[in-house]
Amino acid sequence: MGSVGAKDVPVLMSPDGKRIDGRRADELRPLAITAGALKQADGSAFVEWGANKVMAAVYGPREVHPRHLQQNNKAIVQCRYNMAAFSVDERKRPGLDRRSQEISKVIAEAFESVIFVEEFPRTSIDVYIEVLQANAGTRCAGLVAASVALADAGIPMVDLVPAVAVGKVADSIVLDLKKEEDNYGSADLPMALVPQSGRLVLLQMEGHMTRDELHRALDLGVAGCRKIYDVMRQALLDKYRADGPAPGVAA
Amino acid sequence: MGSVGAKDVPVLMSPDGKRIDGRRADELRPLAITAGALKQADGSAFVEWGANKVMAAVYGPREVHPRHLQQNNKAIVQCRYNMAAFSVDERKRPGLDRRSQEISKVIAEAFESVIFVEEFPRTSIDVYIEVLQANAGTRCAGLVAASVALADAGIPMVDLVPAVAVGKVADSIVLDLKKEEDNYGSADLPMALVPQSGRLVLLQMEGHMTRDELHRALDLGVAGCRKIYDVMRQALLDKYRADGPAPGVAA
Amino acid sequence: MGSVGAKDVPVLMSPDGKRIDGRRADELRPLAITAGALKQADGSAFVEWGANKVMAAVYGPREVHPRHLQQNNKAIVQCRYNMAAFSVDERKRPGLDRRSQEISKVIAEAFESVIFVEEFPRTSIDVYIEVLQANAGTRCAGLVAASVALADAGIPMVDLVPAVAVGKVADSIVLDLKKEEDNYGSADLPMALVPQSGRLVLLQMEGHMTRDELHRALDLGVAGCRKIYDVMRQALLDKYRADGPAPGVAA
Amino acid sequence: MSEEVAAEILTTHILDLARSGRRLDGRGLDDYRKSSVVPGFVASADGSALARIGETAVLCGIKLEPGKPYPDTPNAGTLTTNAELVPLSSPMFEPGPPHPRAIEVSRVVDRAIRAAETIDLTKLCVTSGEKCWTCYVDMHVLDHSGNIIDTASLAALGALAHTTMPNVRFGVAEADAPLAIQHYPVECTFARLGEAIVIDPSVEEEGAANGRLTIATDEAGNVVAMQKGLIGAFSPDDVKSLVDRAFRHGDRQRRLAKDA
Amino acid sequence: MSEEVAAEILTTHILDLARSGRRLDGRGLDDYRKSSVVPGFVASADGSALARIGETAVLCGIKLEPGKPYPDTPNAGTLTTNAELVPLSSPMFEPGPPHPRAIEVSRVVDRAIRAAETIDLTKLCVTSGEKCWTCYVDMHVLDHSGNIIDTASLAALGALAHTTMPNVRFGVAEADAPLAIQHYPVECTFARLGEAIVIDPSVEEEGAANGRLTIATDEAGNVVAMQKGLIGAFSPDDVKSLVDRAFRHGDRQRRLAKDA
Amino acid sequence: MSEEVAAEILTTHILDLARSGRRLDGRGLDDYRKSSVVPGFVASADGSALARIGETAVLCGIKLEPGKPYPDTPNAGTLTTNAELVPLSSPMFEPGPPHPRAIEVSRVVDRAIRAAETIDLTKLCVTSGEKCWTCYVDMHVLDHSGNIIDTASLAALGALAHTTMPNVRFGVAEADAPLAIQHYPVECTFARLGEAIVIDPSVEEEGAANGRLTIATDEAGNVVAMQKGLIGAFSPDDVKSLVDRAFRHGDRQRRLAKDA
Repeated sequence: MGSVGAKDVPVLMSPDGKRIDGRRADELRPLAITAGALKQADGSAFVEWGANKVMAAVYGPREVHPRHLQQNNKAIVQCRYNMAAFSVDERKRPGLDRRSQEISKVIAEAFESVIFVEEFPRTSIDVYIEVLQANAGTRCAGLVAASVALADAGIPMVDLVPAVAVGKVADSIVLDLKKEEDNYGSADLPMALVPQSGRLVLLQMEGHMTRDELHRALDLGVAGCRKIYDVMRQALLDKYRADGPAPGVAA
Repeated sequence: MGSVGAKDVPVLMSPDGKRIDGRRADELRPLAITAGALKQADGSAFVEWGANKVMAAVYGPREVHPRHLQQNNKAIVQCRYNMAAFSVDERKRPGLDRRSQEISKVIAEAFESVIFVEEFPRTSIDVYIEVLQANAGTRCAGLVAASVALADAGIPMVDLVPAVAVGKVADSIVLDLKKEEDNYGSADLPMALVPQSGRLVLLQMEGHMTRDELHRALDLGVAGCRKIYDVMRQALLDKYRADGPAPGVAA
Repeated sequence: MGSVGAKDVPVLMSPDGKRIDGRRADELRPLAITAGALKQADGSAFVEWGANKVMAAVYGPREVHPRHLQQNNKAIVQCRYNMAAFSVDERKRPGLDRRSQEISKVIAEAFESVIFVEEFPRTSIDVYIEVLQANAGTRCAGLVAASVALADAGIPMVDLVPAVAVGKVADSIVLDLKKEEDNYGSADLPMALVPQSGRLVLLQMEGHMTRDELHRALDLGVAGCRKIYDVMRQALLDKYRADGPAPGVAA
Repeated sequence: MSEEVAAEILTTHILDLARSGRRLDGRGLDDYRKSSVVPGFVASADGSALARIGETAVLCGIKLEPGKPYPDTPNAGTLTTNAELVPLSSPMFEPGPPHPRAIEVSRVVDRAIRAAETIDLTKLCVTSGEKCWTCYVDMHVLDHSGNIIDTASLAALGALAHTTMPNVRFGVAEADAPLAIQHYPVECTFARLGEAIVIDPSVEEEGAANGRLTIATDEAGNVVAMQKGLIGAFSPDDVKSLVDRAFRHGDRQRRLAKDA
Repeated sequence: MSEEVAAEILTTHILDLARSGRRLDGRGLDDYRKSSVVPGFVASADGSALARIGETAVLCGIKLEPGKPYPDTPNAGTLTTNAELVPLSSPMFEPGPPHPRAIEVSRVVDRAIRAAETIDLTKLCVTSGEKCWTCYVDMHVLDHSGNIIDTASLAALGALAHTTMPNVRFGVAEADAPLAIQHYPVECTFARLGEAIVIDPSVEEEGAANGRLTIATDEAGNVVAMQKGLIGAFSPDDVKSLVDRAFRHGDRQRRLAKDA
Repeated sequence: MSEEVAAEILTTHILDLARSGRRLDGRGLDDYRKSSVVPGFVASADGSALARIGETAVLCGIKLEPGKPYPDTPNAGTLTTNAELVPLSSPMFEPGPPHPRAIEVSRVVDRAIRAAETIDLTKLCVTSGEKCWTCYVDMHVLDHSGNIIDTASLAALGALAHTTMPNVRFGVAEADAPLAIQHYPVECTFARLGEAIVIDPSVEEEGAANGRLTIATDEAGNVVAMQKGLIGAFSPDDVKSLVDRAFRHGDRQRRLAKDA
């Protein structure tokens, strides 16, 4: 998206419909999820998705800080999406910039849409997402990691929440953008699905899409989310089945 | 005041005693006040005064935030005087600078001197002033707007509080400085009067004035305040009489 | 310590074992302590130590701010070590930098190790240290001042806490570094002693010391602390004996 | 009656009304409130507009100042968008550092302006890699009676469409010139009330809503930005039908900013 | 007895005393406390002074550093005034970002210094539009027993009057030189206690006051700055008579800073 | 059972165990937990390592960027060390500005790196007084199960030892080159539990401790940094014997970072 006045734009789509990394338009990058990756957190997950590495942890339900945010009839969901200083090409100053604050807000709203918050009045469910290595799609990777972490923490929810970005690259609608596609493509549409209801709890978009392109993008994204859902379920199954190797950062 | 080492100083006073915009020494700039200019606020007013445009709103008496400021025997008056980024020549970074914080403090103290705060223990009366377009005298314009907004909100007060700045320009004592007079003049003396008691609840001064000049400046300011007082009363009358056009920003 | 890539390094040790200011290796700089130097504080002390000037004040036991830090079974000790903007060669921006925050933390921990905090549950004992003129060893000077201020405030403690830095300069282990020795020396080891128990409640070190050098440094520092202890006791005696000249900044 | 109980009763009432196709202020589900744009409201800005949608009012001021291009876009000027949800405008807003809500408003408006290529940023480059214009879009919310995003976006578009580049003041050219607008993006916001979805929600409806969706369209038939907000969800079919509604309402709102 | 009740009783007592022309510390209504200025208190500063009024103590340090003139005053150096009301100095002050009270002190002192043209800022210009001295006036409150403004102002004046420009250190000239002082502004603060108005209020009197007025005068017979503070009011006639009192006390205080 | 009571019972139990030379997790008083270093964990950094001590995990990333030398060290590059104790890693950590605890971790690691002359900062100078490399050492705590300082320090050393200078990206030289490491400082932390002193405390032991001491040693037999922390005290004899223990454990930990 940031290509106005830029210097060199790479070829994003080959004549035979292959993308810059050889994928087809509807193909996901490799996705690996480890549930229960941390010891201290109540629930956690580590996601490697393409060249993204994202850790998520969940604490709660627990006391609300700061106190005045407490609600008498339900739990609140607080989210902090943060990027490590070294996760991007140019070192990022520590702390939440405006982009991170916006993403934290929409992710918190997405989860509050599926968690049974009424069961835990006067508490907070805190979702922490740390992006350790970034390569486009980190908000979706963070949401996927956090969703598995919530399940790992035993937080009752309507369903797991898979997420993926769809984009427009050289006039094609493609699934799961990587960095070059995101930088030089002409649209980016991240979404998060509740498979059980078929509804979207996160939806953003920036770029140019006609009515028809948008329809196709939504359909492609929903299909992508259903594939991701299977990986998420399997990660939790693996964890429950084996209670296997001691929890810890996958190395 | 900021003229040390400056480049070009304009002629501020013509030989026949006319000021840079043609006014006499004791003449006010045009002043228009709309009471009840906003829908959400408990009370509000919009002031156009010369080339100043200032909006004020009042909320309260209401719960005190932050809580530890609450007083058991009276309401507290909190004021936030803020300048919009685009209200001045060079864009101002959003947020309160030191000048705005000082002005907020003296305006809050001015109002707490006339509001019957004992009637509303453990509450806050919040006064918000937004300077949208600035041309010298914004603290007085803000005070006038806020005073009408307080009355519009039905807050019991000793009296309305008119305010105006007196200055010294080319050795003359003049009423109601405009920007060039403020920048290149040699004294600025803003004041706010309680007409009922004849006492000043705001008084600041910077520049050079002899004892005698100061006496004349005080008298000129008090007379100016009394004229402004009439415009303020009329604005409230207009509002009460007609409950007329739906409240909203005067456009 | 900050000498990597520096321009001119002074001679720190003469052939006959004299230091840059003529002191022997185990000699302290002149130290003068005034207990009760301030009127408003519950306890206070002013320390002139070499070219350091440091003021300390103690308030409490009193209510805890912010409230959520309160502990039900003991007092908390809060410390704020701050340097005045003009206390160093290049003007320091007001406010606590990271170094000041670290020093505040280790000093608070040092005092909480000797104060009978269990006697004052749900309160705070607040220790403020203002460095007015700095010339190496300010954390030790601040600790000494604050310790006398705590005694002046009548806070029950195991003992007074003398403190001093030992360093390594031109391969010698020396007591009580001054600025040039600190800047161009090869090790700095500040410590604070509880004379009654013979234990250290503050200990930091940076530089290069062999096992043997470190042993000598610890012994030299403990001996130095015992000398400083005598000056501290005398300052309090002087205060109690005379209740003499009205409290106030030594001028 | 406690505040929470009052709010809950109002929510129930609004949802009941929506179920039968009605709204608290008498509008139909697809009725947009009366809107207006007053350009040139602030003389101290290089461009400005006061936009109103119903009783919601946002003042936007544009400032152009010399700056330096970003290293990765040496031939483009820069754009900085900021929204101030000042406590004057609503009992819900508190003084302090920018709330995530304010950040969201500014970022959503910023995305629409940027994605629609509203202004040609390369025209704001003065000397490649050295000097460019920085265009500040400052939105000041004055009265928050619901749907800030659309109102702020309308104010921003109205202000940009009436901006003069201060070439003379900064010695960039011999005469000032209007800032050229390439495209006119318009945001259109919807709120879900139960199974009904209303356009241009009032502040009371936002409080009762289970989901908000903003769709920005341009005059050429593109969707240029979207943002789902609040707790709640939309099906892909919901989104598709709302896109059609956003296109239908876009032209009217666009004209307000353009022809003001 | 609660803190509030104790404070109320003290206020009543102070007002009763004032009604009969007396004060808590035995002074008459127009008695200024004993004041002193110790210049050169801090060797690390380019100029410094410790001022005391009664038991109130403020230490001011001056630092001169190379800087850049403001674009609109290319031939003048710059002046930055800051007051730190550190929690060491009073149980009323808390750690944290500058409180409006601290900002007020620094701005009131700054206004007097600037308006009186205490130093000739054009003399702090090194190269027009390029290089100048920035003069930092940092006031550190050590003991707040009332009337910080006058004490801080006295410390600042004393420090400025004993400042050496560090020309050599920064390679500006071959020798250091004293900073030249043109005028000597002195702040004089009054507090209203009922209908009585006392000079140089103690901290207890400030707590009981209904209105505070500070008047800064120079040695040539000008009022150069004023600031009304606290909740309360003064009539124009009050102000006129306080101006006369401020002039009467100014010379003595001025001499403390000048001749220290 | 309240949290405080539970904590007190745990503390009593830990101290009881320590008295008889035992620990909660079965270790002996001088047993260090199993440690590991995975270099190159993050491809976006110029160097990185994930260090684990028991279940404590810290990820460190190194970034090298062009900067300007400090005026007083014109021939040296600069080093900036930062530790983020993100709330993901422990229920004890809260969002917000850096806590003194995080500042202490970064400063203690920084001191060891600097004092040991781990890297030769003069090699990071590109043009004297003009241009140098800034080396950012960012430590991100992922799982806090005790002894963050040692783990963070191990991650930092492992990352520095596997760092490539991005000469090509910034046009400094024709080829990238490994960052040269001169010395390998290792931190070793102890906790006092009553009169026993254990190495490498777990998070539960840190909660029960009366005093913590960190000693950093290099491979040449020097102590390069120390830090006493927490409430508690150590005798000089304690310190001397802990220095010996730190040397004994240093080489093993050093090899982890070096040979990873």
